[in-house]
Amino acid sequence: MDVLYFAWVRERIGHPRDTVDTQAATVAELVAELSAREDRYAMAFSDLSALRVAVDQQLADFDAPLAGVREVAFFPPMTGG
Amino acid sequence: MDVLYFAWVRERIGHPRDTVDTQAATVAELVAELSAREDRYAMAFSDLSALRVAVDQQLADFDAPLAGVREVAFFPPMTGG
Amino acid sequence: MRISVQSEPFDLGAESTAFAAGHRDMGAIVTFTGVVRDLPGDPLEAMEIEHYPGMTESALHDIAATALDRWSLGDVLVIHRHGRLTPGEMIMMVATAAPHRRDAFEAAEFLMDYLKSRAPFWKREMTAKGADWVASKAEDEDALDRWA
Amino acid sequence: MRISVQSEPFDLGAESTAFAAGHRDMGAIVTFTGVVRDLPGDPLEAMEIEHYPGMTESALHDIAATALDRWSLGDVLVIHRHGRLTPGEMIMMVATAAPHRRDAFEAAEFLMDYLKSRAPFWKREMTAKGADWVASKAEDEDALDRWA
Repeated sequence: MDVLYFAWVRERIGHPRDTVDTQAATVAELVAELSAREDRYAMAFSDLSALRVAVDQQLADFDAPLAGVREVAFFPPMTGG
Repeated sequence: MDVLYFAWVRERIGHPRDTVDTQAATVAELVAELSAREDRYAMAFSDLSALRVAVDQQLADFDAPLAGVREVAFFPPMTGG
Repeated sequence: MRISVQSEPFDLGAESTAFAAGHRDMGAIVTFTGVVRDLPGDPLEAMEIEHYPGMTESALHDIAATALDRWSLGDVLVIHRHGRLTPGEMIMMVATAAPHRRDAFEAAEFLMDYLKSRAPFWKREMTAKGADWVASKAEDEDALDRWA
Repeated sequence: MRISVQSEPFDLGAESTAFAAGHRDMGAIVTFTGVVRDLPGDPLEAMEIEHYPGMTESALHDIAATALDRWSLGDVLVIHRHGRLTPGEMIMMVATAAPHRRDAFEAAEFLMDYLKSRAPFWKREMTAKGADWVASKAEDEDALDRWA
């Protein structure tokens, strides 16, 4: 599964993408797995209320299931326009 | 005093402008005076709810005073835009 | 503020570009353009717009000044044509520039609502059958309630 | 519907003209343009816009499709830039064409409100002191309540 990071999430983690092999059933479980990797991941994910997630390029909740999912992205609230 | 007519008011009266010498104290009195002139005026002014009036180029009510006024205009509700 | 009452066509692209270029300190630019609808099968041959020279300019000026007073705006542009227009031609445009989008949108809607019912223009539709004055719409009068 | 996500500048005048010319059967055309404000004394040197290629296009497409579904519209245009922009440059524009002005205005406001908070763009402001991600505004999130 591809995991993508944007904006300051990308900066805190230090790279734009990970390819992970995971048994995580939900986004929240994936977050827990990633946070356990290294401090910079734990820091990036320390406040989930400041984060948004997209599952296969659709905005989703942190309890969204990951079965069959190819791409998950984490980023701050969007500021387009 | 110049009295101007626009759109179908102009068409009913048959010309765009009259110059009148009037003692009318209000727009309503002027309307009564004009209506007494000829049938086409009476017809043009038969339904005041379908008319709008401007006094010296400002929208006004039919009870607006005419003291010192140089120009009165009668026309249907506006349809710009 | 620029107000133009004219019989000639205007160039929406050039007007939009010039208006935006003059307001690089504003984050939001809104334009509204009114078009004589060119509908297949429509008997409309032309639209004629009569106006009240002198009062038209001052009414548009007053409407624009009210918008500038009421919203946080950098500028307002109003162009309105009169005379004979054929289907597909642009009748008028307004543009607003503001620091924030809500002001730009609201002011443009306000300008349109007032211009529809308070500026001295009268439209007449020309068809093969003759000429008909366009009746004012209750919904246009009602639209003003929003700004009361 | 046309959606363009691009790093190159766009020409507001040419886009407005082309959009209007393609919709002569619509009475009302609204455009909104967002500009990097060029303020005297502002330390802003540039704005960098990051986006999520792939998702950006589909999110804008979904937002435009929702507008087309919800209002009586003839067409929608959305152009949004990414990359480095300097003060005074245009960031994005939307355009709507509708038979009636209220639909054109409301749909344009809806597009802007959704685009602000639901399309995957992130702005970063560059000054002599460094780079700062622009924080999302509660008022932008609140603006979506209007369309709930």
